[in-house]
Amino acid sequence: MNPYLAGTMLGIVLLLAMFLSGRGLGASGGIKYCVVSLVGAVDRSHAEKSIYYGKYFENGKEPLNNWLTYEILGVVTGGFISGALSGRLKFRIEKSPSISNTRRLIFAFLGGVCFVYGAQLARGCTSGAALSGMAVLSVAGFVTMIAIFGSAYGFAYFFRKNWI
Amino acid sequence: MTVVASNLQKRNYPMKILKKYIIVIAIALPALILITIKTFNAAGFKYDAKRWSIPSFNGSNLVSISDTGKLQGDKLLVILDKETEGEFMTSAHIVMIPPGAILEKQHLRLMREHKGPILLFSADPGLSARVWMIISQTGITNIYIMTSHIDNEIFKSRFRPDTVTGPEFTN
Amino acid sequence: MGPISSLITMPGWLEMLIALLIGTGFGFALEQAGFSSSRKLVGMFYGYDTTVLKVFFTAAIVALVGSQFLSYFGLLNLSQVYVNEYYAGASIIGGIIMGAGFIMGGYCPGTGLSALSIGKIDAVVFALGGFTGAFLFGETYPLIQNFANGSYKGAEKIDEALGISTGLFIFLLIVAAAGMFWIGELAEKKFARPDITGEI
Amino acid sequence: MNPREKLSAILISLGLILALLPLSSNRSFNARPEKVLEEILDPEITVTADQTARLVASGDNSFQLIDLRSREEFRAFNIPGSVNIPYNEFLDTDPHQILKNGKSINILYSNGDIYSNYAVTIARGLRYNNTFAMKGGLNEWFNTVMNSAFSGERISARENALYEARFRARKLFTEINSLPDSLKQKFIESKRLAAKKLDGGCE
Repeated sequence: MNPYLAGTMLGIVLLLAMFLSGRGLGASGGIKYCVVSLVGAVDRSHAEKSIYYGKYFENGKEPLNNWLTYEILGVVTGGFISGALSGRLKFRIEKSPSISNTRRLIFAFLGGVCFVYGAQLARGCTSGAALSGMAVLSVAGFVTMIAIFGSAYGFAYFFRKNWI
Repeated sequence: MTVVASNLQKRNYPMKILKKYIIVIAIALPALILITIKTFNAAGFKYDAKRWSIPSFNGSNLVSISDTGKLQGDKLLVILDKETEGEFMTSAHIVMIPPGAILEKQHLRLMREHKGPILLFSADPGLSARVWMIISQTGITNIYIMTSHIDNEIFKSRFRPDTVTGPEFTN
Repeated sequence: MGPISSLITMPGWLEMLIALLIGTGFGFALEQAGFSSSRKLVGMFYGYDTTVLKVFFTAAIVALVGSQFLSYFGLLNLSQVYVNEYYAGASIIGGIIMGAGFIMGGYCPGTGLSALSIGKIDAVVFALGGFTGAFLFGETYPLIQNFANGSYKGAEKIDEALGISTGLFIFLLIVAAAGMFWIGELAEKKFARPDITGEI
Repeated sequence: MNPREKLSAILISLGLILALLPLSSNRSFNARPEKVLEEILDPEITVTADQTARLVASGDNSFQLIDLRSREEFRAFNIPGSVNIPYNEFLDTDPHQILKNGKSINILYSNGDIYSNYAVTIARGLRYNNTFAMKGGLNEWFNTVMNSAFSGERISARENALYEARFRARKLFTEINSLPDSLKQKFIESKRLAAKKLDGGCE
């Protein structure tokens, strides 16, 4: 699909989220709620004692029962539908031909760790903080957006072998 | 033959431009029209309720009858209830508008086109306040409430705490 | 009017159904934009593909312009729409860490999820990394708590912070975005890598 | 035109329209003007001090009293059960949070008639139709409820009910407002509207 058309579609989805639920989109938040409930399931007393996890279990709250977790469930569904319609469903590892699969997967893992860690710190990732934040003109949105893209450009040189 | 063809092309030129920009026009023009209607609709409420109610925050829109002379400009006195008619002998231009008719086109036009302060008067200060707010929200400015109860919002009694009431009496 | 959630108290299941449907639209749009390909995403940083820039700014501006129009017509009450809170230090450092994660992993959380849905194994690993990252954050939170909650500026809006009118700021943002789209397309021609971008 | 030029042209033209508008996130009246006018001219837009006293005395909590005076005035005394929102902040903190509280009616009062009637018009313009103004404000409340005394010789059943409601409302008013400041503060705080935090972002 033409990127401008896809962008318009994404913008309309974001507008719908604002109109229906009074909030923006998010992705890292959903991941966090999954982790929180996982920690709660494994070691409930640790979760309740922790100053970080504790607030998600206050008053018998159920962290999985959250707008964001249902939303990321939808993201996976929507991606699957789109991939099926465009004939892109296929198990594969996407990488530059000059690097090994292991190297690609190690970097993907590290990237995931960094991205979600940073997103927790900045209270949102590219969708939750930067995209949704810009759509409501929040300073946080613009600052996070500039920091993400600026830093990615800065690091791009060191990881060029992974991609091109 | 060739002359006719080039003429035809020339005549179609505006259509071509239109076709080229049709999507832009199809989106921007309706938006522009809607905005224009919304902005210039005389009887409708204007955007941003706060902006139009600012004069009411500090009482700068209240004048007592004796102070009306201090207002600069040609005054228009709008009397809202009948029974007070003829009570004033001011130099102002006086009109009687029953409150139910205040949003009628000719009355809104009269107030909108009047240069100088508009004074609302009613024997009931609450009614004046409500009518002031509704007129202000249609975007008419320089409108005042003329009242003989300028001290209306001042507390006139005294509250005497009950000295025998202590924590032990309540729970 | 609007947001609908502030008008009526929705039953929980309806709210979650809306979340699911919005998420579906989100995932669909991301995948259609080609964001399920990490090499396409990072192309942004090597100049051979600027889809990220185009989609990202188009989406933000469409939602921004749409919400402002709805608000002008009294259909959406913007004071009931969440505005992200600004913690200056955490936003900047968090953003820098995210940028590093982006160039290493090739995805961001949203695009990673849409990529794993079409069977990208690297995206599955990226998501596993994401779970680990969230867990690490939870465990290290006591150490960085002060920093994470420091320099709190509240739900600040950028037009107010800059002291210019909302409409003017939006206009300038749009002009800047149009300029970036143009530059982006020039860069795509200059750094073209048809072997990568042609894949999807 | 290629897609980029099309999109840029659409967005720039919409941006130009927006640049000319005085945008703010404040709310605008969204009810029809004729309807608001009809409502504010209906005598039932106001409730009397006696009606309010009866509600207060009944201990019923299906209504919400909203005090539009300044914070200092509110601290000095207020009708039991009220929450304070100074009139000039009424539109700052979105009235939505104050008026949409699940109560069947909201009663606005100030010292007199002016502020409460501005605010009730704003509420009706924003379509909060369960909002009313207390006629005469606290001045009237003091005249009828606090300072009234029965001066006739025989009392009818109706008058008896009226005076009983007044008496009970007065007793409650005096008791609560006579508490030491520290206790009153606690009482007020427990009554304060907890500003609902908006849910959103990736938190």
